[in-house]
Amino acid sequence: MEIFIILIAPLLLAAISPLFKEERPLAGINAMGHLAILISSISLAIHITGAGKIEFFNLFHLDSLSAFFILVMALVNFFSAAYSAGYIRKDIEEGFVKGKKFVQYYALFNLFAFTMFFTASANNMGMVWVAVEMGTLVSAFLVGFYNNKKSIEAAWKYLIICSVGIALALLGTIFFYYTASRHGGITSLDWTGMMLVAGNLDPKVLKIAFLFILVGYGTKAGIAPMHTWLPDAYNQAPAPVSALLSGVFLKASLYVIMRYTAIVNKCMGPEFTGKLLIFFGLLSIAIAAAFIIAQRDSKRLLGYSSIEHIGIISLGFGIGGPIGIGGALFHVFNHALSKALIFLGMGGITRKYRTSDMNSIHGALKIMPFAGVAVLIAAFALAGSPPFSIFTSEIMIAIAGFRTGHYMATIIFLLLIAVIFGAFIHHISGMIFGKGPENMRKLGTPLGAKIAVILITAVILITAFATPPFFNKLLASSVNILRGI
Amino acid sequence: MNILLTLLQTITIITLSPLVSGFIRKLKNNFRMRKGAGIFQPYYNLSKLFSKEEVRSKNTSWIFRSAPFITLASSIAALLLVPAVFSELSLNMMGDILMIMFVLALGRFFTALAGLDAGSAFGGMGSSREMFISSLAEPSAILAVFSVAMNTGSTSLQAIAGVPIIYLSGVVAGAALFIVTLAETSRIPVDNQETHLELTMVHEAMVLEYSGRSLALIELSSHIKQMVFFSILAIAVIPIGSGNIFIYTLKIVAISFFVALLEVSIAKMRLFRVVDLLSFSLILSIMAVLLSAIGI
Amino acid sequence: MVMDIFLLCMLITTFAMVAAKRMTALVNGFIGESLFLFFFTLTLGLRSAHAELLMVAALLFIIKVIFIPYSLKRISNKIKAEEDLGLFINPMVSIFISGGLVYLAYLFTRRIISMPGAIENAAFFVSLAMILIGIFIMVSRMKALAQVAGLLVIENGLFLAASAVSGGMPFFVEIAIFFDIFLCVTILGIFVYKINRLFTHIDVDKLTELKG
Amino acid sequence: MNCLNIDFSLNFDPLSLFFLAVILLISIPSAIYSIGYMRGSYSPGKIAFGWALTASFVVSMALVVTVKNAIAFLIAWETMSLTSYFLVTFDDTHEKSIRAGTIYIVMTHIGTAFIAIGFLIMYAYAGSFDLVALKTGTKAMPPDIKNLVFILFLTGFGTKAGIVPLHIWLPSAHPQAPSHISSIMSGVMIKTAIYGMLRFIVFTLGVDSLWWGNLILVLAAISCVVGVVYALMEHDLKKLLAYHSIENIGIILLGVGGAFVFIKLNMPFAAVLSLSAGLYHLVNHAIFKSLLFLGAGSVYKATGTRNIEKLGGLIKAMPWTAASFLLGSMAISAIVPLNGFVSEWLTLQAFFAGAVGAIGGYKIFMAVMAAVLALTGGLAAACFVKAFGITFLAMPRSAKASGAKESPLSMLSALIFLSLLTIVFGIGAPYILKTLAGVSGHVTGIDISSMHFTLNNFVIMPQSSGNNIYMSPLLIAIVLISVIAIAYIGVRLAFGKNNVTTGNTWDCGYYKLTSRTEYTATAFSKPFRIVFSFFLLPYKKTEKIRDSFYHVKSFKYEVFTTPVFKRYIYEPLLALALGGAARIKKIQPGLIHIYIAYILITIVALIIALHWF
Repeated sequence: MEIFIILIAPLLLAAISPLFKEERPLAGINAMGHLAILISSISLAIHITGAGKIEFFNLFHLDSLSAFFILVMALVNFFSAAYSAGYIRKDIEEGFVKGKKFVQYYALFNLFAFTMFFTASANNMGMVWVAVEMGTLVSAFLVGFYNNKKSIEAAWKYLIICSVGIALALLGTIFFYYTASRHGGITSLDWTGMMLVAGNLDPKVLKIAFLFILVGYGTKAGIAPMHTWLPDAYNQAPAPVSALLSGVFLKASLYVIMRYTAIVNKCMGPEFTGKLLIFFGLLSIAIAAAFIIAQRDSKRLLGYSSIEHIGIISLGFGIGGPIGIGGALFHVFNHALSKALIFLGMGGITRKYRTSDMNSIHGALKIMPFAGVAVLIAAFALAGSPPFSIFTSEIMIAIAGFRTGHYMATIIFLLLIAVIFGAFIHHISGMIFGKGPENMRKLGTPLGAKIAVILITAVILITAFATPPFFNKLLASSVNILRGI
Repeated sequence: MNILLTLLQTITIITLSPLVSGFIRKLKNNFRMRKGAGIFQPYYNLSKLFSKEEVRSKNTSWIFRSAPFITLASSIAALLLVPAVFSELSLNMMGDILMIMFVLALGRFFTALAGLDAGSAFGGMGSSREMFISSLAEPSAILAVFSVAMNTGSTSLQAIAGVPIIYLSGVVAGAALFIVTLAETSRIPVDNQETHLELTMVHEAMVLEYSGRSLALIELSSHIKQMVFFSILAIAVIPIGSGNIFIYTLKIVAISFFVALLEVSIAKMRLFRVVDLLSFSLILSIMAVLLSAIGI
Repeated sequence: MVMDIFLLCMLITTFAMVAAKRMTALVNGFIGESLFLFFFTLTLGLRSAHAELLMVAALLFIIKVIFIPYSLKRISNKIKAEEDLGLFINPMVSIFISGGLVYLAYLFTRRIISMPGAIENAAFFVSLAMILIGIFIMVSRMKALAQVAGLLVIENGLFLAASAVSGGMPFFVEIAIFFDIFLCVTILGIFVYKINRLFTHIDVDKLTELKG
Repeated sequence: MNCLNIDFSLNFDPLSLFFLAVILLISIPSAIYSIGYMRGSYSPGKIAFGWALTASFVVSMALVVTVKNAIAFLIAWETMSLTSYFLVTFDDTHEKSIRAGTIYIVMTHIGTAFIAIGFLIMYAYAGSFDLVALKTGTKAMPPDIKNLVFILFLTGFGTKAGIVPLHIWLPSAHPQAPSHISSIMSGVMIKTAIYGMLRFIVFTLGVDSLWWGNLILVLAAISCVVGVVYALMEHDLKKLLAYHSIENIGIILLGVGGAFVFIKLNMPFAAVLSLSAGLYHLVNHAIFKSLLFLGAGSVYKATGTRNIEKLGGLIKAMPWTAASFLLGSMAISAIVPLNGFVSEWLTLQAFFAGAVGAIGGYKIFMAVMAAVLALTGGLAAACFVKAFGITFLAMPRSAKASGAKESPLSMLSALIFLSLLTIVFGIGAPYILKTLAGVSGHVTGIDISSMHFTLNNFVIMPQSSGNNIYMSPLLIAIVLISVIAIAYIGVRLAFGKNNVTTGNTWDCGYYKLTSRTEYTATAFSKPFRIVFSFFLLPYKKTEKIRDSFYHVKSFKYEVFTTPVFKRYIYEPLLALALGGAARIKKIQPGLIHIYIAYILITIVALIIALHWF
């Protein structure tokens, strides 16, 4: 059973971390472990498209949707783990990380991975809440890993804002439980159970419950205006952790929102959640647009880009229909990969220049050719330009918008992403092109990073036009799950 | 048969074109109560220039050398397009009244380039002003031509000349074309052929560097070009009596008379007043198009 | 009747926390609030004869009435934080705003939720009020510890809501949530230490290095 | 993707074939040219990268004009923009290239967004992105929606085409690319926008209202004049050419817009003629603009500058380049018997057909459009007298110019090939017109079997009702050449061998005329600057350093024109966007309390507004 590997491997990796004295072997084992997890998750995905679902312990329930999110998480985890190896070593060499602090990093890294995998596979929504909260607590240490003023400030904001959010999410969960037990007649918080009795639930309560869920988990997912912690955390966390936050943490929170949305939609149709999700989606894109235009810090730029993409996903999800939801899910996948790619490049660049201020970074293509190219590709991919896969998912969402009659929302969406494209490319091209600093030495890229960059580029290029059949099936059945079919 | 007549006509007009210039000059002198040179003076000038030695700047290139021939060719080709008295289908097939504008542009283009070729400031200034004036004259010329052509439904000069009706629009267009003619043939108030004063020269400045044979060719093509414009005025604006040599001659004489009268009665304008004159011509031609649209 | 009184007392202690200007007062307010919450849960447990609820009540007493206030006070003493909480909004206005939030909670409860018994309705209303006021405390107080306290008020509210809903959530969920909150407070405490060490103060309103 | 099966199959109808032919006709010589152009200027790796980019650029353009699915079109379209962006920023250490590239990609992307919205609206009616389905599906579209789609397409494609006022990216982006890319961009890429308009507005959507054509005509007229006036003011050779691209797109659109109007006025002959004229000018512009850009590239490569005030006298050092540049200049100035002349004449004829056949105000409108075209032609001729004269004639104005050498064969061969094309497309006009009429008929859906455009295959005869209009570039060329020959031989026979003395340029007795006393491009364009001052808003800076009142030691004179569109449209817009963004940015002041308050406010507001959802 792949799922055991996926759940236990991170715990094991976390448990053995303190045994290591040197960083190098630990990083290697960590990366290998995550590769194993990735392979298992692919196998799980293939398995699930055949089996439909896996349930055990009365606690875990895995269907296509879970498998899909686990796949995305495992992908990002793997790239992040591989990238961490070089990144943390460099930190040790430069004295940012002293002594055995790297053990702490890897242990937290894996604990975080565990909580996220747990989130995607648990059936009980209460336990899901617990897992997300645990993930927040663990990652707070990762955000504050460098232990300097700024990173502690970021970590504090992250912790406090997410705690408020998660409290509201818990209230929403309580509401769900209330109506499930009162009107549905079940005394558990199992998602499957709630889906079964969804028709009997009280719409009035569901509405209010959904509000709290949306605001609560939305805080974690980085939906505006609750996104405020996100750019700070991106800015201060080590680059692999930023990649994890965007590729895993935000997606996990969205996953939870999606699960709840499915229940609400099954009870009272998609209008209510659709309107809310479209509203918050557009708001996120718009706010991200403004901040991207006025941005001066490269890592914060990426943070706002994540907010934008979260907005796009929730917009697609709110628009609904098979194409809309399919597009949103596909976008989850695409964004995770493209974001990972840009972090692979950008992390090295900001470290080389010892600043993330875009006004001080020029000519990265001259100094770090490979990283520069990676950032450039990723930037165009993120900005939604073909032939990269984000274009495909965005156009799917737009098509769905026009199909379901959300004309205004779609038009605003398309114009906003065009504006974001402009600002984003403007910022990135300023960093990548131009003359590099005079006395800076050219820096090569390690082979591992090169392979990762080429791999991701290939994937986002190919998936723009064709996806493997198991992936299609996975996506299609995930869409059906979310539509309650 | 007809083609021979037409060719003969063209050769005749080419031969007589300096005479028209001489005639105008003579008229002007008479108006000014002066004796002036005889009407054959342009011929004397040409023959003198043709046999004189040519002095050429060492800065020049083949553009400078070929420009006189190209200019001459463009003027003659334009003349061939004008069915002054006799008309011939195969020549008519070469092009219409719009074609005349395009063909003349060829000569102008090369003369202007030649003006720049020697590297003197005079030539450059002349080229600049020539292109300036001609480009601003272009819209009113086209509109006037359109107005005339709209009356007959064809831009073919043969067709236009073949409809012996005087339209009011034709007259107004004629006035506009007359102003264009003044501009294109370097007449007062736009330009002054008789002076070599730096501030006022346009055409003359452009060809200042020419001498001898080349200058003769340039002057000859100016005479021919003048005949092209006069003939267009004669046959297109007042399309009566086409095919009749005498009426045609009469019309040319009348136009020459007008030009001479105008030249002695007004002063040359400075360059940026010319714009006003050309705008006036433009307004006239727009009115002409308006009248044509109404059908009068 | 008794339970109504407990609820009322909880609301009053919450208001007392809003009005508090000093750390000690705030923590004492929290102790009061948690104590009444404990009483409330205990009564509920006794009445409905839920063994689980009794256990939860016991946990509540240990963690919220004893452990958390103690550690808060310890942290406060250890880092020698100033007693003053630093108010963005003065107590009078704060109380008015909190009153508004309570009214909102009341309206909301009446319109949306219809519990079987009056007591559950009231509990729900109070819990919502506490959550909103908790957030408000976090917004309006400058010190890091005050924000922790605000968070604790929210969590008390949540707990109340959970117990109002048919006698608490599934037991293991409840335990997990407890554990989580416990962990959360501990970690927040760690970060308060860190802030104090790096910045030599815990005025979170001065942590504005990251913006835009 | 499972829900988005993009159909990448290709479609070769006359319209596609025509554009494909234009693309190949220009791209291949440009590619050959680049062999010589890139050598020595870039490292081998960079050259390989350049080739890869150029190849994908050309392939994406070919896909743009051949795919038969709107989404595939969008993908090809964006790929085309993307590859050309990388080519614009090819000299990636130049601050200018990066800025130009950014403006380009941003504007073109926003344009693409408009196009995408247009497609999506059509999709909402057709239920498919297939071109055939779109054509049938949009028949049911209400007029209002059709108008909206038209505006979207016009804005989207207009941005790519460089219609004023959406043109500002063009003069900065085209010159910054390597010259063979400038040639492809100006020669072909902006034409794909015309393809888009024809394919999606005329062919698919169908011309629905009269005002569409009127709007296009007015915009085209503005583009013509604005483009050429800016070109006159420009002294950067490649930038000057880029402004001429705006002008020529205007001329092409005069033809296309005329076709729009004539279709609605129910004048099929004039419509076909007008569209053919537009297409003819399109291919002509492709030829001579590539030729000119390649020529400018040769000049740049030989001298290292694009500023014509620093050039001069190159005709002696680079005779072949000069000759081909001259042919290009003549072609673009509509000089007989080259190709530019034919298409302008045809456009004038189309307007004449309109002026004769239409009723009422349209007669005058058409005549005025013809006048605008005439003015444009005149100004373009003036501009190219300046461009060619100052660059190639007289004395070199700098050391760079005097040290120039003729380009290698690979570059020359492309230039000569394109020069020949300008002649072939001039002389062979009747054949080409017939072909283009076929394309126009296909696009507009008008049956052209009863229409005649030529006589005996060498005379153009745009005949709708026996009005005897003829034109033959071949005849006029024969006449011109024979007159020159006769004149030359005749003069030689009559007056003997020409007796030539070579001397200095006449200097009025001042003994030393140098290149510093030559007429400059600034001086050349001064009359135009003054006449168009209402639009150009010129201003000057003078700086005198004097010893005493009477003696001025040095005198510096600079003249500028105000970039009106940039200053009064784009800069305010940008300032608005940046200012707005900066203001919005203030909502995140770093204070955690405010952040928590946002959450509180959001949840409270949502609760209050619950009944709205």
